[in-house]
Amino acid sequence: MFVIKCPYCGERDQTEFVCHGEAHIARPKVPSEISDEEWGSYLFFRSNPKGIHYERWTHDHGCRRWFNVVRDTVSDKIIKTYRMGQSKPEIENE
Amino acid sequence: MKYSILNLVRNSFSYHENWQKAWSSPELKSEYDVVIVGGGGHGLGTAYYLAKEFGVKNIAVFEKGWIGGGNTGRNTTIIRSNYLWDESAALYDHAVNLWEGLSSELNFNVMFSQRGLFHLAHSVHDLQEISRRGYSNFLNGIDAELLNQDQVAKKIPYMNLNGRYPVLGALLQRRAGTARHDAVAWGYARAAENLGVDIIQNCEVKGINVSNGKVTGLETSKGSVNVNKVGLVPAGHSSVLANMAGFSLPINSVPLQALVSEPIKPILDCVIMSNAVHVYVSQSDKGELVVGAGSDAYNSYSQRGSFDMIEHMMAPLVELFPIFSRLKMLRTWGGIVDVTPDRSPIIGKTPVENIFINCGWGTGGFKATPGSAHVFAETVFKGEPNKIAAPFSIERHYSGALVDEAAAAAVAH
Amino acid sequence: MFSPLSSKIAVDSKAVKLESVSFVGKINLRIKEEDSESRKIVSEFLRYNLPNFSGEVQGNNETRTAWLGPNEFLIHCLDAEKFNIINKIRDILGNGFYSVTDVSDYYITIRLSGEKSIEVLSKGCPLNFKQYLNIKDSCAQSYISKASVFIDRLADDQIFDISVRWSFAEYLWDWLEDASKEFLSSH
Amino acid sequence: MSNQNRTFSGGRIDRNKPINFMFNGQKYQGFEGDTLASALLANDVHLVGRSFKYHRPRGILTAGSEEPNALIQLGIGARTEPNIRATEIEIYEGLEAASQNCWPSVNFDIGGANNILSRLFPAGFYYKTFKWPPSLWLFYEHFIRKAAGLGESPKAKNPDRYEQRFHYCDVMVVGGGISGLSAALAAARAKCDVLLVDENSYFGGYLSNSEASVNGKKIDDWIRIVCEELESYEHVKLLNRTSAMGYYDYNYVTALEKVTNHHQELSKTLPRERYWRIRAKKIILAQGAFERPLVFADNDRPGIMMASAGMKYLCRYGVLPGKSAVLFTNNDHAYLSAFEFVDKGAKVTIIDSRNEASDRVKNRCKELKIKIYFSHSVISTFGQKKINALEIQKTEDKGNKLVGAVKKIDTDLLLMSGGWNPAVQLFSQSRGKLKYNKKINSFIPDIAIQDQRIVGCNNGDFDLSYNLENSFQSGLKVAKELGKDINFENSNFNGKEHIPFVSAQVEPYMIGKKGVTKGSKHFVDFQNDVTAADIFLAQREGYISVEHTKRYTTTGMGTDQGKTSNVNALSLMSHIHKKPVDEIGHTTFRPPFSPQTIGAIAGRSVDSLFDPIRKTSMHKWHEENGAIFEDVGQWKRPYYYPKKGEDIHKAVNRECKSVRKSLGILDASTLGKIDLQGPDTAKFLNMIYTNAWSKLEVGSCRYGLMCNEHGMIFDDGVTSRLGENHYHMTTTTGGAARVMSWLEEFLQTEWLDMQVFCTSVTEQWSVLSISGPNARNFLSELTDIDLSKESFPFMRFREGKVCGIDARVFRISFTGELAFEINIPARYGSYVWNEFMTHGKKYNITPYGTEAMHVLRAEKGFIIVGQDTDGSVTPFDLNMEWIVSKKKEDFLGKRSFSRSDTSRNDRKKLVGLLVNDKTTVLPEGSHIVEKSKSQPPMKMLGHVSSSYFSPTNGHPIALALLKNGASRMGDEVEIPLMNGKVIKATVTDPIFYDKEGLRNNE
Ligand SMILES: Cc1cc2nc3c(=O)[nH]c(=O)nc-3n(C[C@H](O)[C@H](O)[C@H](O)COP(=O)(O)OP(=O)(O)OC[C@H]3O[C@@H](n4cnc5c(N)ncnc54)[C@H](O)[C@@H]3O)c2cc1C
Ligand SMILES: NC(=O)c1ccc[n+]([C@@H]2O[C@H](COP(=O)([O-])OP(=O)(O)OC[C@H]3O[C@@H](n4cnc5c(N)ncnc54)[C@H](O)[C@@H]3O)[C@@H](O)[C@H]2O)c1
Ligand SMILES: Cc1cc2nc3c(=O)[nH]c(=O)nc-3n(C[C@H](O)[C@H](O)[C@H](O)COP(=O)(O)O)c2cc1C
Ligand SMILES: [Zn+2]
Repeated sequence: MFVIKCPYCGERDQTEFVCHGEAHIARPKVPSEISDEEWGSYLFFRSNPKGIHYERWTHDHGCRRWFNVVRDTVSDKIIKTYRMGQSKPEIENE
Repeated sequence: MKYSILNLVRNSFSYHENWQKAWSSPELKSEYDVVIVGGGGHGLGTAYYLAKEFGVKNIAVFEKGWIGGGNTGRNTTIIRSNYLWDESAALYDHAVNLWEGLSSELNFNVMFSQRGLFHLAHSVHDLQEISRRGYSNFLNGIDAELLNQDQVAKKIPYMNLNGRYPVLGALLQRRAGTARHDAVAWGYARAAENLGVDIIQNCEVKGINVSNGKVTGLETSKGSVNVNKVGLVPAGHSSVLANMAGFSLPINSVPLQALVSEPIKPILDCVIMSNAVHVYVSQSDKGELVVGAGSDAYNSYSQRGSFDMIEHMMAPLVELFPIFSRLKMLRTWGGIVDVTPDRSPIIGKTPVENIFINCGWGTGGFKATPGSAHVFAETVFKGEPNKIAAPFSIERHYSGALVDEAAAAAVAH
Repeated sequence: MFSPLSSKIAVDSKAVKLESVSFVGKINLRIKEEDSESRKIVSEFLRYNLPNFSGEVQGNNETRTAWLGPNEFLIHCLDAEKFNIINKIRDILGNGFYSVTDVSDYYITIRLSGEKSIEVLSKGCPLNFKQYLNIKDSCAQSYISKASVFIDRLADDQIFDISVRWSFAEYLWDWLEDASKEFLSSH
Repeated sequence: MSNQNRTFSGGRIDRNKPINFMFNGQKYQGFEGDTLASALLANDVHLVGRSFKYHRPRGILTAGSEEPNALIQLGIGARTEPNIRATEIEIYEGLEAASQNCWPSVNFDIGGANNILSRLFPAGFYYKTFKWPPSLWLFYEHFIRKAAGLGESPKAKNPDRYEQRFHYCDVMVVGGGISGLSAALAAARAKCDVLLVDENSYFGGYLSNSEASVNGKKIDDWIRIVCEELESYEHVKLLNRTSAMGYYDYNYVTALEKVTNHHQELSKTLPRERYWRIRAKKIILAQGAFERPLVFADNDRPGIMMASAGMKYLCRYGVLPGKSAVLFTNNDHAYLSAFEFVDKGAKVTIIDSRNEASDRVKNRCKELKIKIYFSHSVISTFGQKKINALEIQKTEDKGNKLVGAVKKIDTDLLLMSGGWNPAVQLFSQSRGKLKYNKKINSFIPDIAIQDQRIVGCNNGDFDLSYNLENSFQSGLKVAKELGKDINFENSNFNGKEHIPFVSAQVEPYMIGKKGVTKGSKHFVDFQNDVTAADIFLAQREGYISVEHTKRYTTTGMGTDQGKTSNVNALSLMSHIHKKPVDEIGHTTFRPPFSPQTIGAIAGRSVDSLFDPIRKTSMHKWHEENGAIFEDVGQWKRPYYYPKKGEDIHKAVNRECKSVRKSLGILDASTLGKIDLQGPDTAKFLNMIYTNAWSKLEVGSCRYGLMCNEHGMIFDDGVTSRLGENHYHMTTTTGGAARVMSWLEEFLQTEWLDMQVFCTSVTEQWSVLSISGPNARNFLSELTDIDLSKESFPFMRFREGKVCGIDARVFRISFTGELAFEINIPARYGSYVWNEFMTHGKKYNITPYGTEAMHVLRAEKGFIIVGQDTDGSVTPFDLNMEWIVSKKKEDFLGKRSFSRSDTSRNDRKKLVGLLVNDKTTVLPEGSHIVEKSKSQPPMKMLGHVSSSYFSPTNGHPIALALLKNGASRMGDEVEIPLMNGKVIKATVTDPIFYDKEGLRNNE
């Protein structure tokens, strides 16, 4: 059970949050112009890495904000949290 | 040596000193016709059927740890085939049919115990759901009985029918039940080895060599091998292996946990599943209650989840069975399950020629083990998906032809 | 007027006090984080600065405003004043981007106080009370058992106003009352 | 004779407070301070249970939480509890306990036959047999199951309470032995917030009640003084009877405190146990070590116990469990037990597997006239229900060969010691890595992953002075890391222990008379009856990985989780494979540390607090007026309101008819409501809903469908434009939270520039939906809003007073009748409802529930999301292309409609079904075939999603999703039922009433 640092509220228990899967998957700008494969990739295909993972969480029982988390999926250690709209930090696998 | 009561008695005279290895640990060869990556039930079973039904000779199963140590060794062992959609029903019922003869077929008792499974309905909506599924099972030739509250009460003593969410009825599949999970891996391994399959443990696949869009070899922790065909059956690690071959999957790997209570004398002789109260439970032959928890929403490869998932199981268990409150939780554990968007597996071809994949069984693939292995063996052998497997292609994620068991609200255990 | 706690009997002891707070005006106000102009206008109207960070509560004799999120506030006022304030805010902010919504009935408020109030809360609320809600005029959102809550600490003495959605109020009351049990009996 | 094994003095029991208890139906007496085990031993009861598989007589092996044998059924009736360790339970007046896993009694157990047949039951025997015929497995299994299990589950509801709490601290210390105390003391003096837990009722751990001393002070005095100092700090919390159970990420530890278990009278208000969820900045593990048994032939008889346990019974409880004892050891430290026993008047013989011991112990033995047999091994033991003799023989070749004469020794107690295993369970749970330490022949902590330190025996250190000092220093270091001032005196603790533990010789097993694999039983795991021969067999059969050996033999899988057995099993494997133990590895330690009460984890979330019951403000009225409720998520909604003598059908028919004829009223408060404000709201709605929203005028309402990005319907509802930039959205009851989060997701993550704010207002408003030809007449009498058709047409919204209360009124209809949805601030909801019921009498106002609502809407062919859709249905599947904008370039889900499968034209479509017999109401969920066969399988075309008797039409109606539905209008299809009947029906349009929609436009 993690301690997650909400970028707005500070360190809180994981149970106040909900995880929503991979981050930085932008919705295609003009969906009608892309192929079924590209659309399918956007909808369903995920990087699911063993190691550094960028993901989205919400502080449901708190400020209700969405934000990003960088976490190692092997150690489960949270490396960084940052607000929506901020650019993706480059973090190397250990 | 054949396993039988006679041989057991015979061997007892020699203090069981003459039993042979159930499977051995051969050296890695430099070349195989088919390599199955992943020594879980599905992988070992695939190798077994490839050898037995298709006569493939030079097969190896590569397992990065010990066989059966993945989800095969850590699941709540629920077996059923009462799925909603025709495609799933066909696949899982194929498996149940094979389960029924599996101990004999493998000459290894996998203790498939058809003690019946009850899906509880707690609301009008639940009743509609079990009725829809029950009717679909009925017409697919899968046994299904819709029970009302009184019938449930008679069949399951000690269950609290009038809690916060009263039990209004249940869908019963009598042919459903449980099996001894470890025995499935061991039984397939022993039977496969008897047919000449090399079972290579502590052999992690670390790279996949592809040339001209076609697989040529594998890099493993024990060295390199040349291969003709590869079947990937790595459960929680399916994305990792797909990445090695240069493609990606519609999969997230998440923790799923379970627990056992201390052993007690028989008190619950069927399997109970409840979506609304969020619990599933059965009692093992050894006497523990085997209880399943929910999966975490975050990706992880650590074979452990958040403890609140376990906590969230305990109040529902006590709600449904107030008599279990004083019992003790003995051990909790986790597995990594690879979850697809529609909670149905992926079986079939991949973008790389001669690499085939069987994954995405998520929280519910143990029950499919023999069926999955059987249809996948044919798929690998023929290079084309078997008829039952065909709807479970990767392509469905582009076409939209999902087999959406998740949407239909039947939890997938 | 009816509240889900209408029939509840207050708990009154030195260890734990539990009472239901009658309806007050509650207004949800949303203004973008970077919209300092609108924030200024509203601050001038309220006659104090809008709270700026998590846990902050500002107020005066007329209103009390708590931070709910980087662009979200909860204004408490006299029940009779709520529409005046809502209309006034609409007036001063005009057609811009903000939202102001009456949530006076959406939340029911339970007042918990007494020497053991933090212990009662700690039974079901994951907040670290050494770090959060540790001084008067601070607030936090979290959950208590199975209800999401907004907690406002009114005094250095342990007095907490816990706001919860109407339909969870009865559950939360029953839960708190049950949690208090061990502190009420004499032994 | 009672308490015949009690010494004259000594121990931490209160001899003035006798306590009566029952064991196996017999009355016994113990003293306050006793555990059940010590009290039984005091009364010379050694046989307490039967083993799991062979039903062998078993006694008491240890004196703590690691006990594998002495598991008993505690209490009776609803308070009975299986598998309780007699070594842990403190006795109280009236305690009743019984042996388990035996029938008819522990003394004469029929199951004991298994022992005689045991040759047939080696590890994994069941995999090799019972396979034929397959149909008989359930039969065999029945008997296997009966024989397995240990104690019995209670058969009644648990009457006790369990509490829980969260706790934060700077430093948590697990284990209150001298190491834990010392560490806690340092941290406490440095003003850290400290929590110290120990599973025992007392602090001091292993050394309490021993002859050790610190700085010249008796150890017990030192412990007392330290505890007093710790207790004097407000920032320190000491919890005894509290086991740390799980160690999770980010220093999260769960612990279970026994609050009233040890009392005779259970409190009504105090919980029985309290479950702690602890988050500590720093954790110090000071759990100590468990003594390791020796593996020799028949080492499981009652009367065979760990040397340290024997000593504990003697020193703490004043119980001399045997008068003529033998100590079997491989280390010096265990000699201490022998000295203590002799001191208390027992006769002791020592069998030492080594060829030497230190002069210190040898000299003392000489003084006490204790005979030592060096290089000897116990090769067999005797005694059915308690050990009465044993045989020893000299060994050679590192214990692998027996030489010389066999000597038989009469004895009534065999103490054994194979060395010590640090309690690495929690460390390992916290992802810490272990390494094998050759000095102590056990695993010790190596690399820590979390913010923690390990001190004392837990770390494999056994020197008292070192542990005192090092633990104190660890406490200081931790305090320093937390930024505390540690500028105070060092402890300068100087401890003295009689005979320190240095190291033990390793013998994976002691060779027995018949060797180790041939028939005699060298138990490795006492609880699961795993013998050394089983471990050999597993290796022979290829179950070579530790994990395979564990699962094949079940070693370490009992309720003690291998606390006494694991290391022995591993060194046996190391011996067999001739590989260092490090290379063998170890199995995974998993929570909990000790079995943990399920009820305590459930806490108070049981019974009425299991899950919130969400009620609307009118709930009381419904209750008082006989409503039957339906659970919709957490909400309770009136399902129907039966009048005297009515069943559901009669009531629903009446309710429906009243709506169609005059006036009905529905409590629709549970609908989700979201307030949307901001300049871009229309633009946002255009993306969220499938239809177009740009042209919706202020004061108007519109129905919308929401699809997910897969193009599948996931919610619907009416959204109204309240003002220029202000909208009011409604959602389904079950979908409210999901929709809110869906809206926020896109606003917060995708369209950050879009100027819209969403606020949930579900409970702000009570919603009274009135419906029927008299709705306008009725409402006009209670409102100042002009309700005339012209000024308040269908699909419009108005504000005004209703019954004097500010209200929002929406003219929308789900029944197909003239209808108004009146939104009232929740506090006035029940008031207005009551007013309506009073004023509505002349229109025969009829409250109707969700079932009537469903019938009424089905007559109109309106869908219910979640009933007529299931997450795999598009708007086109419901023939609702009219609601899918063709002009909008993009909206959520649009792109998916053109995928090959989603755009197929033979998809299932919503149709109506009319049964040909005009009477059968099809079961909802039943499936449709073209032509039925005598037997399944049959090819299905779709299913019945909604089905009712329609009171308006006077016959049943149904909605169905049917393959190729649109082209099957008028076709006959069949619905085979489970009872063998086949119902024929005709495919129709799904609208059964007022097709033109005139009535709601009235
Ligand atoms: C807690 C829990 C409860 C469950 N309950 C149920 C249930 O009740 N009923 C049910 O039907 N299903 C259940 N499941 C799901 C079920 O366990 C799985 O779907 C099923 O066991 C998958 O079998 P498998 O053989 O494909 O995978 P596994 O048994 O996981 O085998 C995959 C193997 O691949 C190996 N591998 C991975 N990467 C590599 C590599 N690079 N090189 C070599 N080898 C590799 C792994 O080590 C592993 O042994 C549950 C799962 C869990 C975790
Ligand atoms: N010579 C020996 O063989 C030997 C063996 C053991 C101890 N000792 C002596 O004891 C001294 C100190 O011992 P120590 O303090 O390191 O260990 P200890 O065994 O005295 O204390 C550890 C305490 O932790 C408790 N504990 C263990 N797991 C727990 C859990 N999960 N939750 C709550 N409590 C738990 C135990 O019940 C015990 O009371 C040593 O320095 C040594 O002198 C010697
Ligand atoms: C159906 C089932 C029953 C189990 N029963 C027990 C048991 O009785 N005792 C035990 O210690 N573990 C039991 N386990 C758990 C295993 O010990 C182990 O935790 C699990 O296989 C996962 O492996 P790991 O914990 O080594 O990672 C059981 C597991 C399963 C799947
Ligand atoms: Zn936050």
